[in-house]
Amino acid sequence: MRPDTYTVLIGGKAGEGVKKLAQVIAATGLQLGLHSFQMDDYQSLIKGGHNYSLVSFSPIVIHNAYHKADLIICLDELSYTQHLNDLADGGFIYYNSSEQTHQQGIGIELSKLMKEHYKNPSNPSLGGLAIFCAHLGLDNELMLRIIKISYKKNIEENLSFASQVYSLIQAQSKLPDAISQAPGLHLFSGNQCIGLGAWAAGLDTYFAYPMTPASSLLHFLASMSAKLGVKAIHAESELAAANMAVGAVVGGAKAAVGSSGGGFALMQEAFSLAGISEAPLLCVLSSRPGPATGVSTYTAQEDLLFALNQGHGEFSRIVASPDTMERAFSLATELLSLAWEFQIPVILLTEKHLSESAQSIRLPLGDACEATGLIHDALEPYNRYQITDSGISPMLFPPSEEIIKWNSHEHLESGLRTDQAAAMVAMKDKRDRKREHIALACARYPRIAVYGSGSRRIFAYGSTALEIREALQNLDDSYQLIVPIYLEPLPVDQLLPYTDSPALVIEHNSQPRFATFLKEKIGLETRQNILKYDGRAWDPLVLATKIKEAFDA
Amino acid sequence: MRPDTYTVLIGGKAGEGVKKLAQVIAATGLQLGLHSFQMDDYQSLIKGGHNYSLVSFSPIVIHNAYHKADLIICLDELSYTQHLNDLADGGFIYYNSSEQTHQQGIGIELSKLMKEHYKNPSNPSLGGLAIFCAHLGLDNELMLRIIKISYKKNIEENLSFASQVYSLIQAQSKLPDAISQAPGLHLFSGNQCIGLGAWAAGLDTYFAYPMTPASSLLHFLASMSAKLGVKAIHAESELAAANMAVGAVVGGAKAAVGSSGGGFALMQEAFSLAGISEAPLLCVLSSRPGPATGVSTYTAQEDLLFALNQGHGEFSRIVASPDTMERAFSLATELLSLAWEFQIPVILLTEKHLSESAQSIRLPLGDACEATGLIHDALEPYNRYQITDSGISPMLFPPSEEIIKWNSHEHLESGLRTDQAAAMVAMKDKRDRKREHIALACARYPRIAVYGSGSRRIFAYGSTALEIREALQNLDDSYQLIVPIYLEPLPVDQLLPYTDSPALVIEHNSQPRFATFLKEKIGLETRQNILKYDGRAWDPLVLATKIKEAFDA
Amino acid sequence: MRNLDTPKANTWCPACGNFGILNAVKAGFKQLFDQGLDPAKLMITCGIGCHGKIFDYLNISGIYGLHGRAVATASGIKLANPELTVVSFGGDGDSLGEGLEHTLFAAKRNLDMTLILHNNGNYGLTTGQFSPLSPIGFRGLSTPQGSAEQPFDAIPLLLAAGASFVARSYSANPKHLAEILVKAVMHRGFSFIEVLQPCVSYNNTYQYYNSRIKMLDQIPSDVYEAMRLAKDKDHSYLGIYQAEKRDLFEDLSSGFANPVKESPAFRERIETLRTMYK
Amino acid sequence: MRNLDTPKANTWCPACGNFGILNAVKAGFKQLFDQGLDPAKLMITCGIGCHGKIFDYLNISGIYGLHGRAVATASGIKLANPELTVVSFGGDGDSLGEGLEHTLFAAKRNLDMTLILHNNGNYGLTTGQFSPLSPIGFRGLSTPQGSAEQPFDAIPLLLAAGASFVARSYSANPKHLAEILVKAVMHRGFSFIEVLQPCVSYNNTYQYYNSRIKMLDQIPSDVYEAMRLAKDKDHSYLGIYQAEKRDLFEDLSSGFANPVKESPAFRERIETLRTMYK
Ligand SMILES: Cc1ncc(C[n+]2csc(CCOP(=O)(O)OP(=O)(O)O)c2C)c(N)n1
Ligand SMILES: Cc1ncc(C[n+]2csc(CCOP(=O)(O)OP(=O)(O)O)c2C)c(N)n1
Ligand code: SF4
Ligand code: SF4
Ligand SMILES: [Mg+2]
Ligand SMILES: [Mg+2]
Repeated sequence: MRPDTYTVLIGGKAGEGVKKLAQVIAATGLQLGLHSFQMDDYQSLIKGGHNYSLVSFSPIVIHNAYHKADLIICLDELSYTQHLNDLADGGFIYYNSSEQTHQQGIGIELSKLMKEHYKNPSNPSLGGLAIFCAHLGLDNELMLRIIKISYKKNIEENLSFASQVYSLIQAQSKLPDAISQAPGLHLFSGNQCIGLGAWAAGLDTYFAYPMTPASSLLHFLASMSAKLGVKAIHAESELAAANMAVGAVVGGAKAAVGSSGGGFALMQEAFSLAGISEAPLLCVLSSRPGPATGVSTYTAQEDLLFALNQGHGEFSRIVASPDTMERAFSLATELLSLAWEFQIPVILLTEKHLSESAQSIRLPLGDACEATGLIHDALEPYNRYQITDSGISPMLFPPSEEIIKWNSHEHLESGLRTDQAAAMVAMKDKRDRKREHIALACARYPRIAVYGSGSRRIFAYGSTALEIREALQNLDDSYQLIVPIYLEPLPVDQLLPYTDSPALVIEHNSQPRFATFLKEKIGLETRQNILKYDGRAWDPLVLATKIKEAFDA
Repeated sequence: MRPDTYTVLIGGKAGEGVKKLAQVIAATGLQLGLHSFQMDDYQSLIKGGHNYSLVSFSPIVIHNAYHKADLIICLDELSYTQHLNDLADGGFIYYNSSEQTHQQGIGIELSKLMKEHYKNPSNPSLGGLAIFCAHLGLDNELMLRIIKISYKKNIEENLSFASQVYSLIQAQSKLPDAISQAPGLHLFSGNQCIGLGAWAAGLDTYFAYPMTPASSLLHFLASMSAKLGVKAIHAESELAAANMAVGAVVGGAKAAVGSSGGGFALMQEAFSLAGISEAPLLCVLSSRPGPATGVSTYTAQEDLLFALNQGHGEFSRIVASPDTMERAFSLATELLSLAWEFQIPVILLTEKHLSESAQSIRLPLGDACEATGLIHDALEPYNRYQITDSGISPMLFPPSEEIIKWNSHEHLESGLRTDQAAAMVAMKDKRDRKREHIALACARYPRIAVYGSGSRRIFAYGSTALEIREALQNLDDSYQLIVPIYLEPLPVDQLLPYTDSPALVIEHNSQPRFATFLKEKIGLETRQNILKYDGRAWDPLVLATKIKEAFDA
Repeated sequence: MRNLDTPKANTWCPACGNFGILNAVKAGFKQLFDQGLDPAKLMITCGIGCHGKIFDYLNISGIYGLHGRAVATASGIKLANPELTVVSFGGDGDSLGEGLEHTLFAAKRNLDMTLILHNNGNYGLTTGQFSPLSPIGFRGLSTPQGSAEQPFDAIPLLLAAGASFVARSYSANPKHLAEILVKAVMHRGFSFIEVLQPCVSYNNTYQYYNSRIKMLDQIPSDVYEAMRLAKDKDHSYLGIYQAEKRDLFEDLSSGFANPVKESPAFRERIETLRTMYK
Repeated sequence: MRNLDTPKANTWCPACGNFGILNAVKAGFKQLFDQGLDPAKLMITCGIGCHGKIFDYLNISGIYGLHGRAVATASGIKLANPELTVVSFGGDGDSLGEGLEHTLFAAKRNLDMTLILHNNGNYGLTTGQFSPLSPIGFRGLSTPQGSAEQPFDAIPLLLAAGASFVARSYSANPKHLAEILVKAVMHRGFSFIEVLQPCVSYNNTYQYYNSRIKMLDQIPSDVYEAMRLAKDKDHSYLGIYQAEKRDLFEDLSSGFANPVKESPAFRERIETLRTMYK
């Protein structure tokens, strides 16, 4: 069974810095040698409303935040009423007593104090940080150092405000003891892992139009453009982004696009263009509840079949979904690399829960692979779509004396357009010949992940694996989680050994879409489905109970 | 075995009126009491190049044109060289001896004569018509009448040119004798059937952006707008068309959109909008070879899985594909009607081969059903998304004193937006509850078609059924063709009885996509696949041989 | 008189310019109701963004559509039933970025409807990225080093596309905006109102506009003068830039004038077909 | 000198204006080669339509992209490697209908590339439907009773969007077009050339243009004068309407100036990350 965890919940209005505070708190735990997982629940609004973040700490690796908190810090009244029930046994709740009076918990006059310390009172979350540090008996000096590093504006005011709040509070709890100093652990969001992975593999250009929960990938790469050189272009629409990306490939750049379902829907024609023109393209699809605009800031897995069947016409693609933050990094490198090896579009399918949550990990730099394509060597005259046994035609990029013609129509080897029957068949056959090679190449990488060795079998994919793995840390070892990472081509052979008994299938859908997919593709019988489709991630403890019940029943 | 057929092939340059001539010839057969099937092979160009059309006649119903012709009429030299091999045993070929000299066949100086009869020589196809009439011994008067009805411009010149050509030719063949006068037979293209079906069911507005092979549906409805009142709007893009269509529904109109794969890809976000906002919408997807621009003027079935998995997020849809021209009509009425009954988007999936080929049929007006939706009656206050047992919420259209709010976000019963967990679940559940009712409702209509009662079983869908049925008219009765018409929801129960032996699956794809679909959904074992993916329809005789071989092997 | 409020809690940032727009729109609609507009015939559409939330705050029928597609959905409503009055709310990202084509085609077509552009110079709802109307150098999360492209000018662009009614107003002057809205809705043809809308969170332009705002004396003499005034370096002129009579698309296009009201009954349709294809 | 012909059989209608464009473009490129443009660095893109077939008839590298997206693909090429010269061919349906947003954003951005608009006033390839530039009343298969919408004016629209180089030429005057093309390509920034292109099959405007064509004496004094001249009722003025110096998007946007040429090696990337996240 897992050692103790410690969970902090911070609630407040949008604009009060809740998310940022959660990051700072998570980073603080990291400094103390603890593993941490942070997730944010926020609404589609800019100021007001109610946001909250959860940060869970543990001496060992932690895959998901818990929902019952040992420490709740409420920056406003709504947070108190919303989260009183989320207090773990023996937990503490702090509230903003300038806004409310209550029996339970500890009141701090955050708003009043803020007015005393700031010219333009604006950052209640510094009070939250002080509560966290003081309540857990962290050193005042440590707190001041953290503030200086993390908050670049209003430094003096921040320091005095936080110090005063700190002085009002008594240490009453402590964080779990660290096992080691956990060197090399850094806090990464899933989107950061994807961005860094793609960049590591060779990404030169990223094209997108903002859409939650993919926007932060655009923001991250844009913020890194000065440092890493990568060009992050916010285009006029998703159609523009995707067609620009294909253009960038023609120009010789490694390119990626990203969006959520709605924006991805608008990229389908260009996705198909990448298919016929054989333009290597990495597409990141981060799902939120749909259909259409749906629910912008929550999580879901509704886009599985949509992703698998993107784009009109027949062409090969790879679809894979990371089950861990580390995998988000390594998979992004694999996928960009496979895209270039086979000159095909690939989809990295993920969800808000992975994209926007953050975990303390080591970037698996050793797993990174390079994206390189077969390049024409200049002896014979060049044909962009040379018919080959492997189906792979050498690429060539400008500047070149050779003529390089890419085409959205069916075409001859030269890239000139054709509508002749025999030529159509020849070119389709050429592209189809890649299929078996793709399947073989994917086998170079972990295509499924198996966690545990118990007989009670669970199937899931994507970030649902994070929730389940943390749930399983709270159960005995009679469980086994099977996670297909590559969904197309699906590693049927690798999965078949796990289909000898009916399994529990867990997914974030209202209908058992993933379960049906598994049934159709590998014949898996479902023992029971656990479906969640309210946009929220599971609390690992609640999920653990559900899992146990599913098998005990 | 089928009685005699008679096939005419007309070849010429684009702009020479080949397609029109084929229509006129097919209509002439109709007048003589013959059944006919016409199909056009043309390229994506406006003048020049090479187009040809096939018209096959038969005393009994004919499901597809034959490729070996009893009479070949070449308006230009290229037609001669391209089609000499298409001459059936005992057939005749006429060529334009102003353009070429040859041993075989009968030369007529079409170009020269044309110059003599026209001020601006422009319509060689009138010469073709004269050849057809004279060669088959049709009455001169009949020919002149046909010309007057069919060609509204240059009537005098047309008459004198055709008469002279007619006078140069001796009757050498005859058409098969008609069995009856086939009253009520009219020549309809698939797109015309779809358009008329949708209109019969209640279509008020059609929104599209031209894309072959769906364009002719826009053209047909636009041409009928004066007569039928239907508004056919050529919008600025497919995105505009699809969003306008949803708007039209909100405004109270029955609406449809249509495109081929590329344009459909651009409609996916709006398709998903129709899903969440519960806007009844008929979408016509007419496929051509892909991916991307692909091959614009040919046929394919590559979009099956794309169609089935359109749009991001989870929502119910119906996808069905007509196997006959008559079905194109009745299915369009069914689908518009189901769309309105369940307030969902529906897809009528078809191919160039059905959309643009024409057959002599009786419109099955008796099978038409009306599109009507559940309408709010004005006693209680209105909620667009009222939670009901059936999942169906009454609709209401302006003008109304009630507030009617449609929404692309997840929403409350009132149509106001929500991101609350419980409300999300409630609304998803409401929509999901429609599923079983949809399946039941579809059962009101023929969901599969079974042709023949032999033990040699063949599966196909869409226009491939036309090709196969005509092929089977040339084989003995040991075959049986099973055609799923409704593909989503798939009538599994109805299909299962036909899965007891491995079947031959025939489709226009380079990979056995439909076969895989059947395997996954109904466990059908494939005995062999017949795949054709060069954009061309089968010649029924060639296909008949292939089918026989597949079973004899 | 219809109460235009809804139970939905307002989630705009305190002091956001959208409040001014909401108030002005309510006032404008009330004036229109007074002048005989039937509330039962009023329909609204909007895109996705902070601006779009106005849909939830107005007790009026319509559709909360897709990002960028407000004008396309509005066009569909109008075409289906031209007796309806259709007003569309768009963001600058929405109507001049993602949905630029629909905005310009609506102007070209001259369907009788109104578009209110909430010009806050950024993508508010998605956390302040630059928009098609943000100044060059605008720093947002997607352009941390400053945007590299010059902005569109909404009014000249709409005029060039052929909009028959073009005006500008300011969210901090709801009285003016209400007046303009009334005129825009009364105008027969496509009406476009650019509303200058400060975004306190990402692009607080209150001071900037307060010091620049001036009123147009009259409708500019021609479209070029209108463009010149719209782009004036020193002043943001409010008022009507263009108000031209032009044929309506719905009057010129073929088919039924009102597809919904003239829609033939099922039996009639079948009879028509039976007669046509005897 | 590079031979610009390809083995592809030409399938334009005899006497189509596109032949004039093809000849002019070949002549223009040859002049540019003479002036030092490296053919190895020239890339073309096009949309789908009769115009797009020029891709098959020019022995130049590039991509035959999607309908409406020629400018977006071109932008991607240029952003990837700004040392390339990128010329894009668009139809009026393509660049001002389906792909309107990309055309106007390219103008706004001022990426250094050239768009040649084959303005034949209809959708040629899909059999003559009305286009965004067809006159009101145009009869095509989708508007058998005549189109119900007024056309865009390409040049005023592009000027309003901020295009830094704007010109008009005529396919029947390939010498003029070649000259304009040379200037457009030499211009640093987004260049737009509207080519009046008769379509003999669906919109034969030879006579119409022949009787209207005049040359601009000089670049108009300002953008409004330019718009006025572009919309002149009696004459179709050929020549340069605008040629303005403006910062280039590729120079202002952050990240590598040339992503392709500066792309770090794999090892370097891994090392960078190792250092950053020790
Ligand atoms: C297809 C699609 N792409 C992206 C988004 C995400 N998105 C929602 S609102 C918005 C921008 C809003 O900017 P604007 O239209 O100016 O509205 P504002 O919030 O500023 O009022 C974006 C990009 C979306 N909902 N749909
Ligand atoms: C997404 C998509 N929609 C529609 C089409 C069909 N299509 C091909 S070309 C064309 C219009 C061509 O008009 P224009 O751009 O003016 O070119 P032209 O043929 O006149 O040169 C259309 C609608 C397509 N290929 N892709
Ligand atoms: S982000 Fe800006 S536009 Fe959006 S609500 Fe806040 S102030 Fe208003
Ligand atoms: S249709 Fe018109 S534009 Fe196309 S090739 Fe023929 S003449 Fe030229
Ligand atoms: Mg905005
Ligand atoms: Mg054109």
